[in-house]
Amino acid sequence: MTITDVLERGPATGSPAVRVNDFSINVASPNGSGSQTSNMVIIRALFQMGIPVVGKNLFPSNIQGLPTWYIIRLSKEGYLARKEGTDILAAWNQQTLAQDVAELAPGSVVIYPLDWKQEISRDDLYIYRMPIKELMDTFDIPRELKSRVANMVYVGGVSYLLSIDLDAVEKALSYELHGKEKAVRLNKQVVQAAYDWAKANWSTKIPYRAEPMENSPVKGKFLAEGNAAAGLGAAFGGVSVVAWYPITPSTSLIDATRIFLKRYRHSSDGKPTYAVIQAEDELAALGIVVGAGWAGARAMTSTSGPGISLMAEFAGMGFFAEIPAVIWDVQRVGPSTGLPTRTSQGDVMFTHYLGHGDTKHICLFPASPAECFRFGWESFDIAERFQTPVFVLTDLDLGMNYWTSEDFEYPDKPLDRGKVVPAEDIKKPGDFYRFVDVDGDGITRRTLPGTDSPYAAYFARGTGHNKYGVYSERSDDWEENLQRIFRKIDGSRDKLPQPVVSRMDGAQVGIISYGSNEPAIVEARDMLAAQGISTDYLRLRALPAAHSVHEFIRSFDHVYVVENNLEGQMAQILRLDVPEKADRILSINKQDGLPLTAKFIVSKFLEMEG
Amino acid sequence: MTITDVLERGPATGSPAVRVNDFSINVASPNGSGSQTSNMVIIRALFQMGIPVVGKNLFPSNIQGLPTWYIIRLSKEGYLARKEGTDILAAWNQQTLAQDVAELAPGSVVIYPLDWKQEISRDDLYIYRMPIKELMDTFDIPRELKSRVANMVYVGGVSYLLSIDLDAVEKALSYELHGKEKAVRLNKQVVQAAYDWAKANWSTKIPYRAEPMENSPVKGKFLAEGNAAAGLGAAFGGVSVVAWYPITPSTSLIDATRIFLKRYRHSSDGKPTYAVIQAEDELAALGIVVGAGWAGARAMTSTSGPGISLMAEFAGMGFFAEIPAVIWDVQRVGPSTGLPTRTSQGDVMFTHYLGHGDTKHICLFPASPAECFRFGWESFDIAERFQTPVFVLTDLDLGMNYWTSEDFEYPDKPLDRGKVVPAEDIKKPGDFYRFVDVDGDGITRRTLPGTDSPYAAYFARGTGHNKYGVYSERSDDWEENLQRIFRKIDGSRDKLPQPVVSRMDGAQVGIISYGSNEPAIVEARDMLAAQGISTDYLRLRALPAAHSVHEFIRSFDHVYVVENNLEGQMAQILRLDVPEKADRILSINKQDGLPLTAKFIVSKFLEMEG
Amino acid sequence: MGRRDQVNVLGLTKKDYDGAPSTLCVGCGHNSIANQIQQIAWELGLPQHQVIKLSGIGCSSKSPAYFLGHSHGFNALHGRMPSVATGAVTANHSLIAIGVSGDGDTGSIGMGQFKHLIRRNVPMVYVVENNGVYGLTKGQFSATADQGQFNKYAGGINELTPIDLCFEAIISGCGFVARSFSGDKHQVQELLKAAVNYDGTALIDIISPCVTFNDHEGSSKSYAWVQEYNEVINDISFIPEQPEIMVNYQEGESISVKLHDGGIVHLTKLDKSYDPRDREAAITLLERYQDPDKIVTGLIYINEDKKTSTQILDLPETPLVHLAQSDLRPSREALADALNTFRM
Amino acid sequence: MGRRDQVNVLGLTKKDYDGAPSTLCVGCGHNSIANQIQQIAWELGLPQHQVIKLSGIGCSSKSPAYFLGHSHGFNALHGRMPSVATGAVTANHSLIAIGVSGDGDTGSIGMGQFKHLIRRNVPMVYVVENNGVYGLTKGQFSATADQGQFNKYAGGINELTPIDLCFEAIISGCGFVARSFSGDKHQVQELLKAAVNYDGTALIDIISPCVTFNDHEGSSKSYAWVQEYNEVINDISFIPEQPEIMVNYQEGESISVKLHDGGIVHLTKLDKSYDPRDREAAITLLERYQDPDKIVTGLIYINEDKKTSTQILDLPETPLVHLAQSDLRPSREALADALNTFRM
Ligand SMILES: Cc1ncc(C[n+]2csc(CCOP(=O)(O)OP(=O)(O)O)c2C)c(N)n1
Ligand SMILES: Cc1ncc(C[n+]2csc(CCOP(=O)(O)OP(=O)(O)O)c2C)c(N)n1
Ligand code: SF4
Ligand code: SF4
Ligand SMILES: [Mg+2]
Ligand SMILES: [Mg+2]
Repeated sequence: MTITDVLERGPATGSPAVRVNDFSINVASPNGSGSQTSNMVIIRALFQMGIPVVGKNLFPSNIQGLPTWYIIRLSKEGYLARKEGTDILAAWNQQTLAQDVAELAPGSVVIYPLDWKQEISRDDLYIYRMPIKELMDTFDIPRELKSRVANMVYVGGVSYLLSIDLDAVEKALSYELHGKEKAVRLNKQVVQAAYDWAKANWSTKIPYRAEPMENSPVKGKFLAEGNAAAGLGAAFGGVSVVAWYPITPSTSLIDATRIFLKRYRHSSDGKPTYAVIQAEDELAALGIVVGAGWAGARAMTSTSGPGISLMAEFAGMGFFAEIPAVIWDVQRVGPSTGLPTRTSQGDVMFTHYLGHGDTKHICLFPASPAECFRFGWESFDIAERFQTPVFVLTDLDLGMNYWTSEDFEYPDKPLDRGKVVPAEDIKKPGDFYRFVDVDGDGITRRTLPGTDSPYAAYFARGTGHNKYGVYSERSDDWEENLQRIFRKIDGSRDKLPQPVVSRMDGAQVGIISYGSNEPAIVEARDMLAAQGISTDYLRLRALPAAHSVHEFIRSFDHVYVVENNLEGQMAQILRLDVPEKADRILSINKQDGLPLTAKFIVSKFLEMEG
Repeated sequence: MTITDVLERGPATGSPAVRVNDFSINVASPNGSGSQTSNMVIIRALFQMGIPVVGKNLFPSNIQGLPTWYIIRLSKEGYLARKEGTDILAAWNQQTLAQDVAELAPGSVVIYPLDWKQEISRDDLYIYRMPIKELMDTFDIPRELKSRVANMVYVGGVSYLLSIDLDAVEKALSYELHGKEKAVRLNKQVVQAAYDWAKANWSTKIPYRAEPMENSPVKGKFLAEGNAAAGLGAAFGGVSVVAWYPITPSTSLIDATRIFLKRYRHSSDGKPTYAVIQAEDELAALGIVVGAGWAGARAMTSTSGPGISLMAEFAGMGFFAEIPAVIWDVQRVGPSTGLPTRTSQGDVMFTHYLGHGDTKHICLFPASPAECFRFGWESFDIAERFQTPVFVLTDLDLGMNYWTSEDFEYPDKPLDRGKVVPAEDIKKPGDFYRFVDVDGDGITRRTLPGTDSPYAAYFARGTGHNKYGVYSERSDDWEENLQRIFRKIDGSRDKLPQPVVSRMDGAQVGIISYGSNEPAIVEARDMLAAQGISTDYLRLRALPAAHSVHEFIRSFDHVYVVENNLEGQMAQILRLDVPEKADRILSINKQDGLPLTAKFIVSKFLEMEG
Repeated sequence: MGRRDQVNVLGLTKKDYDGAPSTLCVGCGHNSIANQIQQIAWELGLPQHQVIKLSGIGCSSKSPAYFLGHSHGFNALHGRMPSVATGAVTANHSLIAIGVSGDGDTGSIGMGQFKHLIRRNVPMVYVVENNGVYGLTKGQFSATADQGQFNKYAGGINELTPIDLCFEAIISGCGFVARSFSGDKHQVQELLKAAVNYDGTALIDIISPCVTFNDHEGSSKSYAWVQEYNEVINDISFIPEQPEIMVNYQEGESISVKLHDGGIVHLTKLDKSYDPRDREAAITLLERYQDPDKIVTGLIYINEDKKTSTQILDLPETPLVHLAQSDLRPSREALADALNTFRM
Repeated sequence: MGRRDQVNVLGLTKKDYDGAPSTLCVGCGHNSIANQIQQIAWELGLPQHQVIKLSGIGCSSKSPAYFLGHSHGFNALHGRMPSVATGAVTANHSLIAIGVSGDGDTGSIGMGQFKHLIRRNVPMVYVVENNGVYGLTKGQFSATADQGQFNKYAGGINELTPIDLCFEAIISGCGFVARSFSGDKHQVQELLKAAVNYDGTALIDIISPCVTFNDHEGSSKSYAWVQEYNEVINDISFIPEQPEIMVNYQEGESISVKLHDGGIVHLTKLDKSYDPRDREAAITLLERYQDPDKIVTGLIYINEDKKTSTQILDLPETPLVHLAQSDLRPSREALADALNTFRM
């Protein structure tokens, strides 16, 4: 075996046709090694070239050392769901090398450090090796930076192999390093050196290529995490009290909220027009939000599964005492602490009914960063209009991964504060009663503490009360009150974000889904269409479900509800909504911590269609 | 108006036929006035006479002063559900007198103090007055006892009017006052004096009479609260760690547990074979139970709605980490703090799915004191057999009211500790893995801390793990593990307390219910049968529902699920179980804080049958 | 108390500060405290619409319904008043917040929220109506029950270390720590007045006997016991306004502490060596009064220099709830700018 | 440390006490603490099957996985280790319970359970690996972060009063209160040994720097800072067994405290006037060490006379989990008797 053999080796099977802008790169690295910057540089460089691209970060629940995989999919057709399988593996984690390589399909490419002793025995792969230490030694890099910058070596290698534009890489670097010139220069040098080294030492060509796209479907778009978009949305929604407790994968939503609030939300005297409070736990976080909402602020919190469990009591109180609140649930895998760094849609049912006794919450399901932004502000309008806690259910995949996004639309309506009665309207006793259903829509009027009228005050409470807001244990008061609240919630169906329906000619079957499954469904429908199967697709955006969702279900012999949980939770809720179709509402679902793939959906669909 | 007019007045309408052992007495009094003893004396005296009788205590969420109604129903046929309407009102609460009287049907009887100025203007009632002060002044009663003993005045009045046997009253008094002779004598004297006074001053006869029953259906039976029975059951179930936090209406369950443990559960050295810990809150209560269950104790807690909300996180962990635990939920009206002293079945759905992520708990639904006793011990067998938290859902009505009960059966099987592996069986690595499904039933083996083998230890956790109990973030491990847990829970269906079915010839329709609705259903079915409508009745005793429940549903065109909550929660769960019948599973439900009545069920039934 | 028709600065009678009729037991200490709150609100001329009353769950937590009927109230969840108060005060710091809790509500289920509210120094009056038991659930021991106490409703003797809420508060950084006794109306009133005028969390732990479940002989939370063992550390009076800022910290027999609003707390020392501005002294005092038969009441600690949550959060003078749409929704340009941050 | 093949009383090497390989950051203080636990378990010859390891959630709470691989472990919920430990120890008081928590886990979400565990005096070692931040969620301030601390991950400066867990423990009645530093292996080890042998809740609050998020210059929880400002109050050594009960409480330079198991804690005083058996002194000490640049480590308070939860509950010698069916299920006659109580 010559030195060239060691540096580079092609598969024994001969080389297949070249795939342009349609393959996956998997970077395996240990957590905390700083590889995230390198991965972002690759993805941003590709995006810069006009190639639709998406990255899924599979990171561990730990700070340093455990395996991380960052999977980048290029799709010239613009399919941006997760896809199973890796075509190019940058194997930067010695611990998982063997397993990562074992999982590759024949014809895949592996790049890994020459510094390691391990050899790869498979002869059906393209194998490239790069000398990290040797390359790094040519630079004068401070010791503490070395290991981070070393990750730029695979950026250079991958760029060379795929012909990624180095100018695009530089732009990406500059963005990722916030334009810090020195850092950009240093990193760029390493990428360049690695690129040059690869060019000099590798000769085989691989059948994968990244090519700039002229009429790019991502033109004018940008990459964004749902959590950042949500935070921005909240800032534009006029949130003024944020209370939270750290938890993955929700933390970055609050981080973004704080950043955008700091940037855009100061009063004329330069003071912040908001407060962000890190609570001692999730019970307190929602308690603060409920207190602030009662006092008249737009208040929100964000959490994930365990926090939702802890918020149950306050959620029920908010529902029953009719206090506006916005709660984001960036879902991760449960039950229990579960998999904190894996994605899921497993809280749908629990959250919809959160709280003991008869309870039913309004839930919103954003499916893109743009929708995270929109629901970021609109959730407050909904919460104040319906005087109730509103849950926005997103997930780790949408929240923490980078999705391609169009521009967010500026709010198309002013803040809706709902039925708040000002002091001027309350001149005498009887001008205001908290729970009298004046308008017949179940939504009663409220006052805020501080309203300067002796008849404005009422007592907020989680105990039984009559329509005048007076404590009551009477059966008729209880029934009247709770039934009205349910009428209010039920009445919201057609006033919440309405479903988005996409039809195909001659569709005989309907697909219903929600949230982050969107890209996989789009792709799956195209795959089915390619097989001659037309489908109509309804994307649900809120619970309680609009009547049009029921109509959609009734209009088909059967529908499939696609979702990322074990029990088919949304399917269950819809079965209860449309009982006469309950056995024709079928579940395509899975819960393994990863975003759904089109392939899974298609194969399940075909299997179930029989 | 002569003095006689004031003391006694009959209705203007003339007197109807006498009703024997088939009417209701309502004692209205202020809370904390000690009337509970008097009421219990009446009910026990009637019971002593062989009359089937039941009392529903409608008490306020306060300690002193707010209105309380104690409604005693006599039913010679043995119908012991709540019945709407009062025939005899002992109006001992000045505050509610007017309203209480206003609600009476013509021909009803009112007894109220002569000491009050209020006159009753209705002329369609029997009205009797009694001079409390005058009567009490004839006794030398310590000041602090006076107001309590004064309640015995209406006992005397009612006894006279209905011809209640004064020996029975004395027996009842003796029981209620724990045989304390002096107290019994004193109270008896007051009853007697009131009785004598009534005899001397009243002449009109009312059309209601209590008569001793020879072949009494309650012969050999006794009166018991479900909570007391449950506590006794726990003591016989070998509970060794009880952790709890006070909450109405669950507190008396723990009180009873402590009393019976103290009485029957000492080791040979005279030490208690149990520990009862008053926790700082419900989170800690379930945490203690989970810790004790993990360590191998039979551990339980008891709570009500708000506590269930607070237990969500630990419930999910117990489910996922597979730790036996028993949680009683003595339901009261929610959402939120709701009506703490009113009954409900409103936690069914929330508790069944308690915890974020996909979760499904085993729930038991006792319908009588005897079943509270049985589930009191059997719940531990189930929890240990299936290694999971078991929720026993009862309610205020069954828990805190006195129900007629037959003898409780001694446990018919020894303690079932489930698959606990002893040290002897673990000699070498591989002899024990915590989550390997050796038997294929989804139930894996466990060891207890302290097991003297180096290979016995495992790590309990709420995070992802593989079948060897090792922390894992792998998708396949997660799926395998959680699917197995659901297989385990699903596999319990036919091994939990099975439904009780009662059939009638020619029944075309099925009724499903559970828990404390039992007496109302029994009565409703008889009422329907009297109208020529036969029904079959299935009483569900556990979730997940047995296959025979599904069969029952499928065997009818449609079934009615009768329950005490707003959203028809059990109906919803069954709709998900039997989707093809979802629109034929109809709800007869109501939630106003009171136990359901047969009349309500019948009228709803007839209305829905059309 | 004032005659029935006497009016305060706002022209209101004390009756105008009435709440709903109490549903607590006759003789319950909590009723007296509710009356004192009503009294000082009237005396100080607090505008009721500017007051919020917050509580958890328990007999004590019911009491806000029984005073200041024209103030907004929030009867929250068991043990969770602190978080609700934090939210409300953050949303509108111009409100005068009065929280009422019980020893179970604060010391058992609410311990975490209590400690963290104090750490944040949320400006509010925090009254604990402390009776050593759970009144509303019928007499179980709470976490403040003294060791060795017997209570038949609680089923025996308490063997656990009691929680001293003043001690808890002071080590969590509370700048106004007082203990009182519902039977001492004057002290309760003056402490309340000072607390209302104090800028920060003002804790008043008031021993408030439960006549139904914990007023028997031998109960260290009974009227008789407290009357017997109560040692008043200082005699407090609050002077609402002082035209000139001319305060003499006359050491010796008395101490005056000027509050940020201009009011002055005047303390006549009963224990000559005790200075409630000295935290170490306060802590030592509390440590020396750990026995049930050593009950110290009065203003135990005061420190006006602590930053409040309002200051820490740097809130604008206009309360958050009164900000206009223009303050709450950034411009279209701002959105464009934000979107640019996403673009390379 | 001992040679690799050296064996303890049970004939086991230190390696036999290994747990799984650590997944914490290289240099994390928590790793060192895990090693010390392993070390003393080996030295004391603890039977691993008799040890239970409990924790909440956090980097710190992961550490029980990294020592004593043959002991049962319970990685509970965030902030809820105390309740799980209470249950487990109540169920089986023959186990040696070692709890490991973090400052977020104990001081923030877990404050209530922490305080109430201590009130109950559940016999166990309670180690807090205190780094002033939430490590696992990437560097937010925890409740023990000192005032004025800067941390970029937490987004700025902490303005809140820190929670002092030793102070919290002592006023809740803890009978074994110690502070240490993960960098002081000897002190950690000796405190752990004493704690394992102490009958009651033994709290050791160990400053354990987070190298990833809170080890920068100026951080009062950094290695450098603690090394600079650490004042060791006493030099502790634990003497496992003492054939005769012949202890001289030689006052002066050193103090010996005999533990109920026969072991002796020997303290060489570094501050001559300080006696850790004096609660008031301990409290004053803690009060005087409230500044970030005043860090006191050592055994701060010890009191062997407190009743443990096991004693309070009057548990039988046979642990509850080992009781036989005959002890757990009363007889048929008992049921008949019970039913009679229902009958008139
Ligand atoms: C989550 C929850 N748990 C339990 C209860 C039941 N509960 C109501 S009041 C109370 C105790 C109140 O004690 P305390 O705060 O001392 O008030 P007091 O009645 O003595 O004034 C309890 C346990 C509840 N309402 N909510
Ligand atoms: C209920 C709940 N809320 C939030 C989290 C997220 N979380 C995990 S660890 C942690 C903080 C841990 O901090 P600390 O206890 O100080 O441990 P460290 O990592 O610093 O050792 C948080 C907030 C969680 N797991 N559960
Ligand atoms: S029970 Fe006790 S605390 Fe409750 S109202 Fe009555 S006296 Fe007061
Ligand atoms: S993040 Fe900090 S606390 Fe967590 S393992 Fe790393 S150094 Fe330790
Ligand atoms: Mg109390
Ligand atoms: Mg920490």
